Amino acid sequence: MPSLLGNIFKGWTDYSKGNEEGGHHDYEHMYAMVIDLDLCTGCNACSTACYAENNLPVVGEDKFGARQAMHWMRIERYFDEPDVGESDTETQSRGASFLPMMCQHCNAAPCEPVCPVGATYHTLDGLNAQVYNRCIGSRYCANNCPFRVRYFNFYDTAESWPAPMEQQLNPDLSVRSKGVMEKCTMCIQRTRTGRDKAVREGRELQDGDIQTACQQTCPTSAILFGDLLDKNSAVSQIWKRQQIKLGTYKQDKDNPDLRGYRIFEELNVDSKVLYLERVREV
Amino acid sequence: MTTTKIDRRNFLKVLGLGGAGAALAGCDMPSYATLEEGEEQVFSYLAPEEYVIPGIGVWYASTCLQCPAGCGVHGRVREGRALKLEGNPKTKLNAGKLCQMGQAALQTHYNPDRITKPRVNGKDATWPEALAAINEKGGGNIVWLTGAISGHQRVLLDIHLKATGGGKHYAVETVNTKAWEAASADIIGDAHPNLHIDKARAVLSFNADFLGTWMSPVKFMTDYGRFRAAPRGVLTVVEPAMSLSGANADHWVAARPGSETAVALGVAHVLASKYGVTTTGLSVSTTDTIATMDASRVAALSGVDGATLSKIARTLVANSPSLVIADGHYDTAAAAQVLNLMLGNLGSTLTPSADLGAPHLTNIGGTTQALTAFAEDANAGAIDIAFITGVNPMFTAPYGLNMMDALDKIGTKVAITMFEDETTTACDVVLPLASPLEDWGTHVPAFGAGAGQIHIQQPLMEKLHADALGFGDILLGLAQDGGADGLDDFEDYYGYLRTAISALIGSDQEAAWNAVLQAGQTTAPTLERAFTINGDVTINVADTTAHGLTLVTTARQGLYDGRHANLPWLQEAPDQISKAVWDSWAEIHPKTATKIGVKDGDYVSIQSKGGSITTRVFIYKGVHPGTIAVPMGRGHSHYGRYATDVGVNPLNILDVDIDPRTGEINTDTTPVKVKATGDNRYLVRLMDTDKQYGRKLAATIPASQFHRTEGGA
Amino acid sequence: MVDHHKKRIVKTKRLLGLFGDFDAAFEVIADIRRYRVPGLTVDDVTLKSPIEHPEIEDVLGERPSNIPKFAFWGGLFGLVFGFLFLASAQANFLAQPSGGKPIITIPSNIVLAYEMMILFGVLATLMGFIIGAKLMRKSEGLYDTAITVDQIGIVIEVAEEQEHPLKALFAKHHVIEVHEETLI
Amino acid sequence: MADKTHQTPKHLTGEQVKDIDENIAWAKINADVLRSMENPRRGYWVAMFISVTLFAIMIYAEIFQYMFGMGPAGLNTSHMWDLYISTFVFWIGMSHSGTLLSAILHIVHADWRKPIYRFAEAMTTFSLMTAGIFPIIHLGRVWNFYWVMPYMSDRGLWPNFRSPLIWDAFAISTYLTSSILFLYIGMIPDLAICRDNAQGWRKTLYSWLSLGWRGDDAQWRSFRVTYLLIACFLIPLAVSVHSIVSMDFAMSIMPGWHVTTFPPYFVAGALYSGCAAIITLFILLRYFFAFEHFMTFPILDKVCKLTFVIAMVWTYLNLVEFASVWYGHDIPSKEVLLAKANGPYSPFFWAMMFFGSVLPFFLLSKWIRRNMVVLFFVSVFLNVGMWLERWMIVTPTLSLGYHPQGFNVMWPGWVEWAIVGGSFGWFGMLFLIFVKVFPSVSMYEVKEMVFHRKRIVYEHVDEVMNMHAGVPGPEPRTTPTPQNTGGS
Repeated sequence: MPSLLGNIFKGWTDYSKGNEEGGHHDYEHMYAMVIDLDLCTGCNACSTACYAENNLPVVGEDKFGARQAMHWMRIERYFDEPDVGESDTETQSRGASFLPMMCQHCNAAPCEPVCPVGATYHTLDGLNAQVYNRCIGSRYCANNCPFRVRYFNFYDTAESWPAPMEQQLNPDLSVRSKGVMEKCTMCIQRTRTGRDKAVREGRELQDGDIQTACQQTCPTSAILFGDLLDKNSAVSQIWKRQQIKLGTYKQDKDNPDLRGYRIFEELNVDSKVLYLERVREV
Repeated sequence: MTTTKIDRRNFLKVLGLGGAGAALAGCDMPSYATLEEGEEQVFSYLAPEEYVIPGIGVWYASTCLQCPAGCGVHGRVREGRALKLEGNPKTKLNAGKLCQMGQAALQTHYNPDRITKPRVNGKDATWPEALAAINEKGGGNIVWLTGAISGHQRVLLDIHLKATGGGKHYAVETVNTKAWEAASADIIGDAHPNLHIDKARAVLSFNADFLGTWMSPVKFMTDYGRFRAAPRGVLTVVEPAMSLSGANADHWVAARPGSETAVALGVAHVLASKYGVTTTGLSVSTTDTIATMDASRVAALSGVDGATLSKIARTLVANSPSLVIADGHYDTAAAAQVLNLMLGNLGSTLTPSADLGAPHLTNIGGTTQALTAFAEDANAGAIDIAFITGVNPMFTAPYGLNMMDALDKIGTKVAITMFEDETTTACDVVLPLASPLEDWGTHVPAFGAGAGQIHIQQPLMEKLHADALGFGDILLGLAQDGGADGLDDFEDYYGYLRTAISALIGSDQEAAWNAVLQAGQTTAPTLERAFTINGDVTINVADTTAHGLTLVTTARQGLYDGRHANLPWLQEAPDQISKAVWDSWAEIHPKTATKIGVKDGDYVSIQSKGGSITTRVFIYKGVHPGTIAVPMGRGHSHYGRYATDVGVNPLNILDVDIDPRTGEINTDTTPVKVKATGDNRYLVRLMDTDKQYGRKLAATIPASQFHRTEGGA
Repeated sequence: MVDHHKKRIVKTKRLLGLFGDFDAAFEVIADIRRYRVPGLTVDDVTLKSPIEHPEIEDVLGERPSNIPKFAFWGGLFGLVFGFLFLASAQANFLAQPSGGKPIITIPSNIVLAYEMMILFGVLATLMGFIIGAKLMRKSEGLYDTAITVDQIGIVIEVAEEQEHPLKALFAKHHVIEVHEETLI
Repeated sequence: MADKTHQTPKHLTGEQVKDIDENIAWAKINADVLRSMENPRRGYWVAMFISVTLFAIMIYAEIFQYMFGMGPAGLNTSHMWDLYISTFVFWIGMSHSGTLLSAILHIVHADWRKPIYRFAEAMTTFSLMTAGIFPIIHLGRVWNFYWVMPYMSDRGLWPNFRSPLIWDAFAISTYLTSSILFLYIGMIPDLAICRDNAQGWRKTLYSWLSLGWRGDDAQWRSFRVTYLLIACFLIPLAVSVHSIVSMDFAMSIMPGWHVTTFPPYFVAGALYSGCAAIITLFILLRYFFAFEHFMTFPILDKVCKLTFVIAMVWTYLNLVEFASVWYGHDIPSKEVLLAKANGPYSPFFWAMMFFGSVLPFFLLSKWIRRNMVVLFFVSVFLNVGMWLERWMIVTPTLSLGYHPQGFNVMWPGWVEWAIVGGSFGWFGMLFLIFVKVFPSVSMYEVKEMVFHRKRIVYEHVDEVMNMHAGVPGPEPRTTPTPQNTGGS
């Protein structure tokens, strides 16, 4: 009982910080991403790599049409460019805008507080994790996600892998069962493997040791993944250069021309994917 | 004839040994099935072979055969199963990167619809029966119908043909770069000049979807990444229907199909007249042609106005060095090379390629000319035995080639294939082919791999289907039985390949061989060469204004020319432009839509002289109003559970309109009648909106701002 | 209330008189208050009625009830226990921290403690009711179903000498029926 | 006086002015109510049949969903919630009137509640039982629903107390317990009546349930206190429950959900639908069990007027919500608001506005209030409106939201419709069984009602009562006439 009360006070003192004060965790890592929209060609390689790496089921035309597809990493395509004015009405003269969209691993994730069973929570890697075994499928998290990047197993997905296709399934992570929420994990199996490898080799984790599947395959290297706590990592360098800070919903940039921005920052979800604006000759 | 007599011995010899090297991938590891059924003695994990650690993935280098580019890959293997492909970071070609087609190679390998047994006249058979069936009718003229092919497979194939009477080898690729090669060869004396997009400050592309399907998309995309870095290059794309490259262009110009030549020459005209760019070496006729292409003429031909032309010209002049690439028509490519000459890009963004010291290994790029030739020869009854592999002429051939009759006239048609497709079903004998992840081979990328690079293909795991044979093994067997000399002491293709490579690298040490396998590549000696400029080139400017609405069949990275339609990942990967999945669509311009009176999701029937297809329209501003663009790839009648009866195939209704200079079949000159059928169904798409509704999602800034912060002009 | 009139006497019988209406019954009680029956005081009277008469208190005098105390302490317990319970659960379930929110979240715990206060308050009240109303226990035999219809019953325990005067008193006020049972 | 009641049955013609005929004999009250538990009209059995059928369909649909997952319900990545949640909110709302009205009216001594509060509270209880099904049914992994309960597990796992869904779990279980107790305690004296008049299994049942109630003065006293206390607990509880339900939405960040005025708005809506439901059931019971003597037009009038008032409150809060969104000028929220009005769901939105805000004015017509058939349908459509309201809260927001890629319109699949329809069957079944087994009119309180209404004041009895024990008082005057027997 004393330990119980002790924990109460501890929980009170140690963990009473909100995300504005950096959250309640003593983070070991703060994995984040940078996506350069000027480099993204919308070729889908990342998306397919994600299917291969994370055992994503293929649902077929009908379920896709019913919006029940399971693409953790999806490439959105827009034809308007509000920021540089409408392109002319005759032709799509400045091409299309592609947007790779996956879980933004928000530090103040709206999905986390609403889960009735705590199946989605923040890991010490700064990742927004989904515990498949704990999930009971209330789907509140997905409703509360402004990015619509949480995918629910509306059906049993076994028929997505007719023999011998099931042999391709990645044994490093599970195939999610019916009634469970799932989403981009920033290839948690790769981050764990990379960390263990570093430990085995008795060295510190280096920037670049860990590559997510999408980052690894992106032909134009538009996707960058790394640890924000590691001041020298390419990712934190770019965050610094772009003057984007965590724990705020209003960035004060002394140079307004910088390309870095976070989607839906104004919602104060504190997402950890930094997008670099697409550039066009106008 | 005796020469065609096939002795089973060699085949039975290699049967099962085909994947000898598969031991490398730990074929001792029992598969799940055997574990459960206990048929096989379970190998103890306590003392595994040193390269197989349970739970730890091992990476093996190999080569991707999903498209002719031939990128190097690393395959992750765990407990004897290939799980994931990644680009081989050691290769100069794709530097660790891979496109979605490469990622999906796993599903080619694990595909549930693979052919597991030989077939004779549609019935399962054993290898001896199948080989006997090939002998049955016999006949003199043996030919090969393949896709692009290179390396030692090509060598063996040539040997086999030579040994069996010197039959023809038709290398067919629907998506090819023949026009560019021909024009380049004629004008700068190098069919495969190295293109340095990363070094260019401005790229102008006519119909060449270098980010999607042209030559070596992954190579070009990696270059594109550097091209976009500060100082940022400017991309201009001129084409009738927006390709992936067009979607990433700073300036996308819609030209009437077939009129890109006019636009190119129009730009040349502006350069000459407005910017006073003079070029020595261009023949008088050429300069005259350019002189005639003033803005008004170009506008009349292509619908591209003078302002656009001068904007393009300005971009090219302001951002030097530039690079102009083109494909589709010889004339367009020629005009593009003329532009390169005028802009002085040779030596900076175009550099001469180096010939492989071993010319017999070089890549035979496929053409559609070969398809036409094959059809003609077959229709003439000149072919007795045709070995068909890696191509699907029944699917890709325009109606005009009467491919069905052509195949009927061939005595014995032997399909060496992994899947049952339209062509396979028309074949008499079907030989099960091992998947690229189970097979050995060497590949010489047609482009971009660097001087003398040879990519090694090695099995990543044991064969899934015991009866499937590697392509090299089959070739070897055929060549041996064809009586070719010097092959008899080779047990199987692995042995042959190892010897050949050892000769190539001048060492037969185990270590050296393993080094090659680990690198996934090796180099052959090369011969340097230089450009030989030939400015005397006649460029015909086609007038396609009379065509009316023209069908353009576009190729997309993904289903490509249809060979990948049976890969669920690629069927479900939304098309880059329309974001549609699992079905075909026809892209038309809003103006055309109102003219025809269709709205989004309406079905239209597209009627050419040779037939009609019915599909849904996708209306957007990314096509020229005179164009109806239907991506190729879908519409298979036999291609497994994922592709059969999904979408429509525009290739069959193309007119056989031959480009006089290259002999290629034009894919953008078929006039069609389009009318609404009245049906409407939701075209399944990733997203129903094209707008961002004021959200800051994919934000765009003007280049000037980019330059302020990150440098560049 | 003070009862210095009370004598030590042996109660031998229990009488139940049924009356047509409250007023008759109240008259009886009034007479008992006037000691029309020696040795009987109003405290010996148990009134059985089909409805709850608002003036029963006045007639029979204050008979205090503990139920409000039950309610109060129950509610208080619910509040305190509820909050401590939630806080300790959260403090010991560190996998839970999420969304940049503190571990022990006051707002949510206030809501939940509020609910638990009401829950325990209600349960305690019920307990108090069962105890206070002497429910769920074997009660004495004298009873008439007419009481649940429309008649008022007066139950009094009497000694022999009181029996007849009481019956007379009942009769005087038009008793409808008299049941009796012997105690010894 | 008795003749009057029996010769001119005003309770049938609708000219009745008094809430209840105070001359009705107490014995008759018992008789009528007890009879209702024996032989209802045929309509009762028809209703029962319909209910059971709907419920059976629901069972089938749920089994189907259990086997094949949530897909057949038509849900998708944008619409993770749909009819299940909106119908859950609807049933929670239904549950409010009963307890809340009963408790409030009890505290303010509005005795016209006495004949009707019993079934109203029953409705509360069963609506809650119905509502409670939905959060469970809509789970992707139904079989793990108990994980939301805060129980000690050897893995040290707890539910996430931050989640409004957990607040729901707490609030609903508390509310269910309390309202069942409220209903039950209020019923104990009646159970004693039943006990005294029943045979066979009913006798056993009622004997157990009545906990040996003897009508002692001590019991009555405790009863009064207890009943009052629980009523006091219930009022804040009822308010908290529905505001917590509204927090399922208000605590989210979704445009159109994240609205500060939701709690009062939901409470008003809850009272609204509850009152409408009371009217519906009032009419049904009055017909099924021939309760014309107790469920009278004047009482119905009062309920109708109350409903109208609450309807106006709801309308006001509804418009206030729109106004706050409009002037708040948050673009996504505004998009949702406009989409409600002219988007794909607009027909339902406008139907909701009509049924919710225009239809109540029909209640102002005395003719309608007197016309059972018309009033029945009016009350039903009021509730249809309230159901639509809940749907229009849940779905339009999800069909838009923040991210354009997620914009899409979705229509519920057959499974959802079957389960929603089945919930009405389940509710009807429980309710009909209840009114058959337990007295749906509070006999003892009707007696109290008539007793108080015709109380004859005996001034000198008061004197007597005011004396202290033992102090001699005046002689009693001559005996009064017995009154409980209704003069007969």
